[in-house]
Amino acid sequence: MSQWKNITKGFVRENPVFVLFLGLCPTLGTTGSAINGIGMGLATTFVLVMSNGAISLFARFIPDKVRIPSYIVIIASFVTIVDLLMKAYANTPGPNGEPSLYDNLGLFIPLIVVNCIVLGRAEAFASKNSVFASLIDGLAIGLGFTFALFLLGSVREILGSGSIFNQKFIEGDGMLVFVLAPGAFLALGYLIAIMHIVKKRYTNS
Amino acid sequence: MAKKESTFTNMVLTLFLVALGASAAMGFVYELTRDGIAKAEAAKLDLAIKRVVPEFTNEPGKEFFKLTDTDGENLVFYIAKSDQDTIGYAIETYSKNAFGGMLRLLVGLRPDGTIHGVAVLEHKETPGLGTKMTEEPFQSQFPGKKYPPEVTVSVTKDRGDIDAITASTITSRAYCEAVDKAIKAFYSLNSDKGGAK
Amino acid sequence: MSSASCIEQKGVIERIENGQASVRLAVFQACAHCHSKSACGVADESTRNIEIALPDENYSIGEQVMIGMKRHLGIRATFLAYVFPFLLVMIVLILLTTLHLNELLSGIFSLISLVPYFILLYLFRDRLDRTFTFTLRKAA
Amino acid sequence: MNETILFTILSLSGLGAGAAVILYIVAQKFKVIEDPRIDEVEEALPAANCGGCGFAGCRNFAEACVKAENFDGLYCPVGGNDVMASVARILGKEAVEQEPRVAVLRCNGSCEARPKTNIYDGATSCAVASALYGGDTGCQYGCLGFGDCVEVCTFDALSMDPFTGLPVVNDEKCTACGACVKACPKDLFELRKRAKKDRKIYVACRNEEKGGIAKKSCTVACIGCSKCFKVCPYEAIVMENNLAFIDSEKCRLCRKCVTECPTNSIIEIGFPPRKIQDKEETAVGPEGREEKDTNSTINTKEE
Amino acid sequence: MEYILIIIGAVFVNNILLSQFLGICPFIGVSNKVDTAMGMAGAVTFVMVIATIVTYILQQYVLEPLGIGFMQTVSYILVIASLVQLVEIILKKVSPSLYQALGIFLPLITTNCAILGVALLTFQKEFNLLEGVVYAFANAIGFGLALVTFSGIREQLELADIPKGMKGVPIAFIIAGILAMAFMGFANIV
Amino acid sequence: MHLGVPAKCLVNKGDEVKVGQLLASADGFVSANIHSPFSGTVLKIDKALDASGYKRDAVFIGVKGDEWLSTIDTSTQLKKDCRLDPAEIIHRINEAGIVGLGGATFPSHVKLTIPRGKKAEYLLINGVECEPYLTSDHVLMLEKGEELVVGVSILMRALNVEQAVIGIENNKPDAIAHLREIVTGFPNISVQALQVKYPQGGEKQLIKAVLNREVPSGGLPVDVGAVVFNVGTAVAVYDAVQKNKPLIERVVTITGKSLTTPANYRVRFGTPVSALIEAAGGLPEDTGKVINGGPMMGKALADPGVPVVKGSSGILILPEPEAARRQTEPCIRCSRCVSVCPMGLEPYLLMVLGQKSLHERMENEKVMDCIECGSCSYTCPSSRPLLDYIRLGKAEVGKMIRSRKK
Amino acid sequence: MNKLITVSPSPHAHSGESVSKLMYGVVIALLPAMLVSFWFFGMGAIYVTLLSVASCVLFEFLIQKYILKKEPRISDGSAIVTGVLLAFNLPSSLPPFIIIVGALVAIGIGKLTFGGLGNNPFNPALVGRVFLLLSFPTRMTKFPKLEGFNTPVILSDSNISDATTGATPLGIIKEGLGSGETISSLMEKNHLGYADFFMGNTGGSLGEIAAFALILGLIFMLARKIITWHIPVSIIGTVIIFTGILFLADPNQYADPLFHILTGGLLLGAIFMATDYVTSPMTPVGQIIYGVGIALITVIIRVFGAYPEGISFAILIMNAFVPLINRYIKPKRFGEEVKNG
Ligand SMILES: Cc1cc2nc3c(=O)[nH]c(=O)nc-3n(C[C@H](O)[C@H](O)[C@H](O)COP(=O)(O)O)c2cc1C
Ligand SMILES: Cc1cc2nc3c(=O)[nH]c(=O)nc-3n(C[C@H](O)[C@H](O)[C@H](O)COP(=O)(O)O)c2cc1C
Ligand SMILES: Cc1cc2nc3c(=O)[nH]c(=O)nc-3n(C[C@H](O)[C@H](O)[C@H](O)COP(=O)(O)O)c2cc1C
Ligand SMILES: Cc1cc2nc3c(=O)[nH]c(=O)nc-3n(C[C@H](O)[C@H](O)[C@H](O)CO)c2cc1C
Ligand code: SF4
Ligand code: SF4
Ligand code: SF4
Ligand code: SF4
Ligand code: FES
Repeated sequence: MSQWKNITKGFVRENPVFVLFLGLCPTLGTTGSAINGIGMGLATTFVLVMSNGAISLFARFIPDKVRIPSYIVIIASFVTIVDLLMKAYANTPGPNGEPSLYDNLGLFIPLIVVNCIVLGRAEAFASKNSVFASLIDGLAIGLGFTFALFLLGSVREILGSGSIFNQKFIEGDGMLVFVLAPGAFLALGYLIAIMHIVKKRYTNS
Repeated sequence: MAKKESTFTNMVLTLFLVALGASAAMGFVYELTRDGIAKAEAAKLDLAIKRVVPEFTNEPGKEFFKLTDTDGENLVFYIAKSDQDTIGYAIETYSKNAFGGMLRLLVGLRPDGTIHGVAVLEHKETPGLGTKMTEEPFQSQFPGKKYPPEVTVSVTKDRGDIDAITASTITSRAYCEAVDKAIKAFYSLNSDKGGAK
Repeated sequence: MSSASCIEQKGVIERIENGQASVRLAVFQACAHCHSKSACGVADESTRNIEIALPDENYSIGEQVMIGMKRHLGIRATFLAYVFPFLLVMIVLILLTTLHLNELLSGIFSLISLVPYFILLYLFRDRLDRTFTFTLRKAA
Repeated sequence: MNETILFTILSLSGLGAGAAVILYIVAQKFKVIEDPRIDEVEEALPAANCGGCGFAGCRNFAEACVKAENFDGLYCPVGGNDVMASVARILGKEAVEQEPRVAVLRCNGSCEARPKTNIYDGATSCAVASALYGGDTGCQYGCLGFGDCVEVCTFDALSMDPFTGLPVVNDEKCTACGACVKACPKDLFELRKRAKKDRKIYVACRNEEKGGIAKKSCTVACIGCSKCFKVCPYEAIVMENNLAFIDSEKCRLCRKCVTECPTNSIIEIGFPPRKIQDKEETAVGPEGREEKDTNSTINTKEE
Repeated sequence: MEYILIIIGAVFVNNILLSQFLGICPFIGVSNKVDTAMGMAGAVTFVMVIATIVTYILQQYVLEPLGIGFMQTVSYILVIASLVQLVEIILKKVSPSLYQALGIFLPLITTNCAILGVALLTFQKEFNLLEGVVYAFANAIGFGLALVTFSGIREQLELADIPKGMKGVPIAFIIAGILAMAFMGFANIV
Repeated sequence: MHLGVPAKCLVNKGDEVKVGQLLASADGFVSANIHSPFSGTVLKIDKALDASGYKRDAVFIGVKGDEWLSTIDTSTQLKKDCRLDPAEIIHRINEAGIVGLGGATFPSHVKLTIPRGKKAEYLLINGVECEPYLTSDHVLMLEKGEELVVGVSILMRALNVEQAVIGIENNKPDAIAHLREIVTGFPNISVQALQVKYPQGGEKQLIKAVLNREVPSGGLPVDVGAVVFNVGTAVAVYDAVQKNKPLIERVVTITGKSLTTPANYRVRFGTPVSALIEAAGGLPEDTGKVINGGPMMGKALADPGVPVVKGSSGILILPEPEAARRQTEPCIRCSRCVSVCPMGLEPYLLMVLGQKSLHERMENEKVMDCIECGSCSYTCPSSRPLLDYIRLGKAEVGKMIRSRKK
Repeated sequence: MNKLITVSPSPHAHSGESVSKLMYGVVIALLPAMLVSFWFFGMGAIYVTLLSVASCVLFEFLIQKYILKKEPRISDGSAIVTGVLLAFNLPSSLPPFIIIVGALVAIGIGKLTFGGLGNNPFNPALVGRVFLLLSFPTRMTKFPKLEGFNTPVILSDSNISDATTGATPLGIIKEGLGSGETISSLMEKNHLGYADFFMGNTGGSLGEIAAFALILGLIFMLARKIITWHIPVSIIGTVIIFTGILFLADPNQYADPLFHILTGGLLLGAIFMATDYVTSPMTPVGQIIYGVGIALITVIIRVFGAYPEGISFAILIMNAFVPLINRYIKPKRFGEEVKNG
């Protein structure tokens, strides 16, 4: 029961994007479509879970002063691993030569390193908790992040190209801005505002 | 939880060890994925080549040469062969004048200079607008056309015979420019070699 | 001191040693307002201390104070610490590459050119100490 | 071993060691690291950033708590004793209990009791009006009714009663942060000790005029007659400037003074109705109205 | 001319913040003071340029020859992190008063995506050293430009009555969105 | 009754007083004496409502007859000559309790005592009277032109200046002509016609208009070598120095659209405003506002029973619809207030800063330079109460500055 | 005396100017251009204008009332101005859905997100317009041929065809230069003439076609003292100088200054949109800097960018700089420089 609560916390209560405002660069950069959002989210989740686990395992042995660099090295290794794995296995272009998932996420995979969420959880949670709790925490936050990216990606895809998961459901094109850079900002801005109201309702009741 | 005291030795040592472990892991995964990555890259290229030239039996991804143009950029020629006959060239070409800057195409030419197919390798065009260049009505204008050396591939607005994508003349122009570059390179090469068949 | 053209930061007196106080400033990270500031960032430093002479005796450890500085001094500091060295590196690099030095060397030399710059700053540190002065007052 | 792996390990370890050296030097140079307990304390605080504690924000207060030897003078009025206790737990210090307090409005000059003598037509701000003149009624001490206090209350504990024209404190929401005390240019708010069931007895008037003049401008004004002063068995009432003041620390809520006041300017709230209903004792809200929310507007007119 | 195109491209057309989405955290987080934003811009310029030079050398003369290009991420981040700290130490050593003045004036520079991102982009775009440095510089200018105008707007909005739900981060994004729309006007200018 | 430290009361309940007798003596340098405007018995010393609706100390006198102190020369004959030395003049002015009658009621002897190291070059006499409706200075210039000019020459002597200029707005050609004629006998005094432009009568604006010098921010007129007095003050100086008559009365305009007989009266201080209104035909039915002063700078009175004081230059009765302000709307940043502000301030900004209590920023934005002319509020299309908040801010910033000095 | 008198701080007089008077003044100034658009575009123009104004006012009302939960204040007329100006920036062939989206964006995002009248840093009508331009590039760059009341009213995609659409002069030039022609040959071939630009006999958005009508509006607003000359004059002046230099450098590649001023939305922008109080600087010097900035960006986009027209982007970009301009360009404080020697 309580574990369940821990897992769900990332969705609304401690949603890294909507509530904590962490990892905003990848959030904006990779949400041109729902599927990209999910891809990035899962990649981050993987890094989060793994690094949380590893850090909670080693935290005891790491002196305070090199805490952060050590964490970074650990995180960066997992990022590199994800990067390599995706390059190998998520790199098939679509039938019409559409860019692969790896191509789409591009620059933002290495940038998971500086995604404050990962380091933030390492510092705030993994370094102080048991391995199991840290894994759960990583999963929760990661899924919350994925959820946020998915939500934003869907909104942008629906409004921007009138499709969802590449399935068109309206005639013609959508409002192009939403697939472009400005739309990312606008959509995220309003989503955060809405989520705040939702969260308020949620905590009030 | 008590903090671990930081001394010079334990700091350096820990970081060293962490780096050691991490790098070992990374190296390991790198080795593990090396083949996969190479394969994926090759497959990507292969797939593209397949779409622009007739059925081949060799490995064009490995049979290629480069041609440096006046801008200092490379045009890459992949040679497709069926048995020993050259049945086509897949030419990696580019234009810098697309809406989003760089546009890279793979233009497939049959040995006589007829376009067999064109595929987009890399672009930064606007989704839903410039990206229409990867779709049917526009794409299908190219296969089967043969441009003599003195004719420039261009859109109808520029007195050519390619219908531009609505509201994406810039992309269309860049696309034509890239195709044209490939064809011109092809002819220059062939004339060097003593003319095409 | 008048607040005109002056920036002030809140801090807490941490140590007092013969008329000198060490004041810890409270907010200084790029993510100053961020919720998880303590959990974020690669730099391990989330605070900064200012050494400053106390105007009188009436201060005690743990007291909240305002540290003030003329605004233009902040801009001058930014120039001395970042903008000038940046220009130096840039100029050296451009110079060396136009001389067709190889990239490794020009890169390294341009970085090394910072050394004399900082030595120069070091030599002028008394001047700097006189320029960059702060004021201290009790927090309202 | 594979060459790539070897290079990987060598270079990264080298880098790692290099970074460690730099960081070591950094660590030596900047010996200050923020006490992590500050964050914990901050977490425990209500995050209202209201300044009620006297610090600029919750974090500053948290720092002060961590720094301080003991909690003298450090108190978060919003969080109250509970929060202070948990802060104390984090820091392993002794919590200082403080009586919870609540804001009361020391004016009962509703529109009826205190008729307007002119119409104010400036910026709707008590501060502006007060700087201009004494106010739009005969009483220059009373509430101006433009709601500067409502504006500053971050806890939504204040609202203007459209009928009386006076602000109303919602006891449940008020955290005694004191923002309203600072905001009111007429200095009408007082933070009083919270008693059981939020009962309170206080003089709802600040008019320092002599009796006749005060009474003329406002029917419920304190006229400084000292009757309550004389009747109070606990010496909880002081007379100054023609005005009575009940000290909430000393008052034991015996309600003797309430009946004594000829102008009904002493207000009692939260008590059960009196058994023997005297004609003149009408200070309790009429017909058992919900008293909590209407406390300071309790109607005091004769029936 | 080529350099000018790189600069215009990075500042206006592909602004690092408004169209590349790098460095959003400081953009949102840096206090809403114009002075501070300008200081930040100066500092970021320096750090970006230095970081680009160092990572370029690292890439070209260490990682590539050793064939361990995949170590890019890890090594860049470590190098950049140490670099930022190193600059701080040097400054403090050189002139404590200067260092303190900066402390009052500027928020700390954290190694954010922008710096790492620019280093990675420099590599991806296959620039040579000078081009890379110019590119980094231009990105820093673009970052500074967006940051400063933005802080100006925020300073002004501080005095306005923003609807409650929009205050803070949401409004920041809306402004960024409109600014990004406006910057789309520069499309294809180079 | 005047700006500065309140005076100390000298009389007690039951005392008999005569017109011109000292009631309260100046307490400190920036302060002035108060003399009895009436003769009679002191009834009580108590608090009375003043124009601001707050209570101040006041002396209540039961009026009996009109018995003047014998030292006062009550004749109407013009006494031109004055050979006293400056110190003596200033002493007499101080004794007579003269304060500026231009509105600020600043004790005149203070202004006449030039701080060391500064030199006054010009004496400016403010006959601008730029607020609509008010005509007291105008009337005074026409009726007491000679006394005025003698007063000016006395002030010049006291200040030891060579040049005096009387500034009058173009819309009072008769006053300009009249005074031009009189000053022909005084080589160093000239009359300058000025553009009709509110707030031309502001001290700093007058100096700018006449001398083209700008008093620096936070500075005094002497900083640019000028000293400014109102025409009424100059006449009062004449009375004090030549006739030994203290300041006990002034010319007050009583006017208003619906008033039956608007007029100018010479009024003793302490006379209730309501009595004045009665004399002018009584309070009209449609009265919306009673203003002590002009429409731009005057103070609205909550109660017409308050007395006329040294600073009352006029009583203006505004009819109902004009009295009410329009509803405030959001600032549309039209910049009208900025372009109209004679001090080059940004009222729209100052108002928000004031509302948000950002006093330090207000100080940086030079709120203290505001002369409270009201042009900004007047011109704002959104009818924003700009000056209300600016004034509040000035008070707060003033407090801040004072506490900092300590 | 039973009637209570009023007390308020000074001043007790007011000029009588009001926000709604100013806004309706702008609407009046817009009338000539509106009539010209009706004349040339017929019913299409009328329906775009009406729909735009109606939806702007309606959204303003609904959002204020139900989302912000404030007293709705639509009587001040600012939403009407926004509505008219939004319509003026649209082609008369837009389907209703797009116009409504534009109004929603203009009022919802551009204005009320920031708290409504007076708080928005960006020009609402332009936010709406640029949003539409970026969202529906095809629809927003197709302009109906001028056929007066014979112009078909186009309400859906199906009845728009190339036969019914024309192009703007700027579009024609941009297009033509791209395929290597010269300005003069293009002007000739497409029968472009200055008299037509002046009278409105040319393709474009509703409000931008007739220079004379816009100039009438300018004169009215200057006479009524609704705006000052600084912004329009600095924009137009800078455009003349900048394009003049380019023109002198190569008359075949760069159009002459008069062409730049009369075509596209330059006058509309300079007179009505850059002058929006809320989003322009407070001091004359600041306004001139702002105007120069707008003009430079406009010309750069027109001449070097992908878009034929750039004034909307230019105004929005300079809007972003307004707070900085206001911060650094202060009015001259009285007594700032002590003049006497
Ligand atoms: C958001 C947006 C994205 C655009 N993307 C492209 C693009 O990818 N390719 C392109 O050629 N034009 C693009 N354009 C340019 C316009 O569609 C414009 O009409 C173009 O300059 C030429 O129009 P035409 O093809 O109708 O002549 C874009 C415009 C906008 C507003
Ligand atoms: C605190 C204070 C000190 C002043 N000191 C002098 C002074 O030393 N000399 C002088 O000529 N005027 C002095 N003044 C007078 C002012 O310059 C000015 O004449 C007075 O406030 C009346 O101005 P007004 O009626 O334009 O408002 C002083 C005013 C104040 C408020
Ligand atoms: C906005 C403003 C308008 C003023 N208008 C007049 C005026 O019309 N006539 C006048 O005598 N004083 C006017 N004053 C007062 C003068 O500034 C100045 O105080 C006075 O002339 C000094 O003379 P006094 O000390 O004799 O009063 C005005 C002040 C201000 C701030
Ligand atoms: C001279 C003038 C020009 C205006 N221009 C515009 C405009 O271009 N766009 C717009 O949405 N509103 C305009 N308005 C209306 C109004 O100021 C605008 O909606 C505000 O920006 C809303 O806060 C204008 C108003 C005036 C008085
Ligand atoms: S009523 Fe007053 S004391 Fe209570 S919470 Fe509100 S402002 Fe604070
Ligand atoms: S209590 Fe004070 S602040 Fe509140 S409305 Fe009354 S006068 Fe204003
Ligand atoms: S009242 Fe307004 S216009 Fe007059 S000086 Fe003050 S700010 Fe300027
Ligand atoms: S005159 Fe009024 S609306 Fe115009 S800028 Fe000033 S305060 Fe704002
Ligand atoms: S996620 Fe990019 S700067 Fe923080």
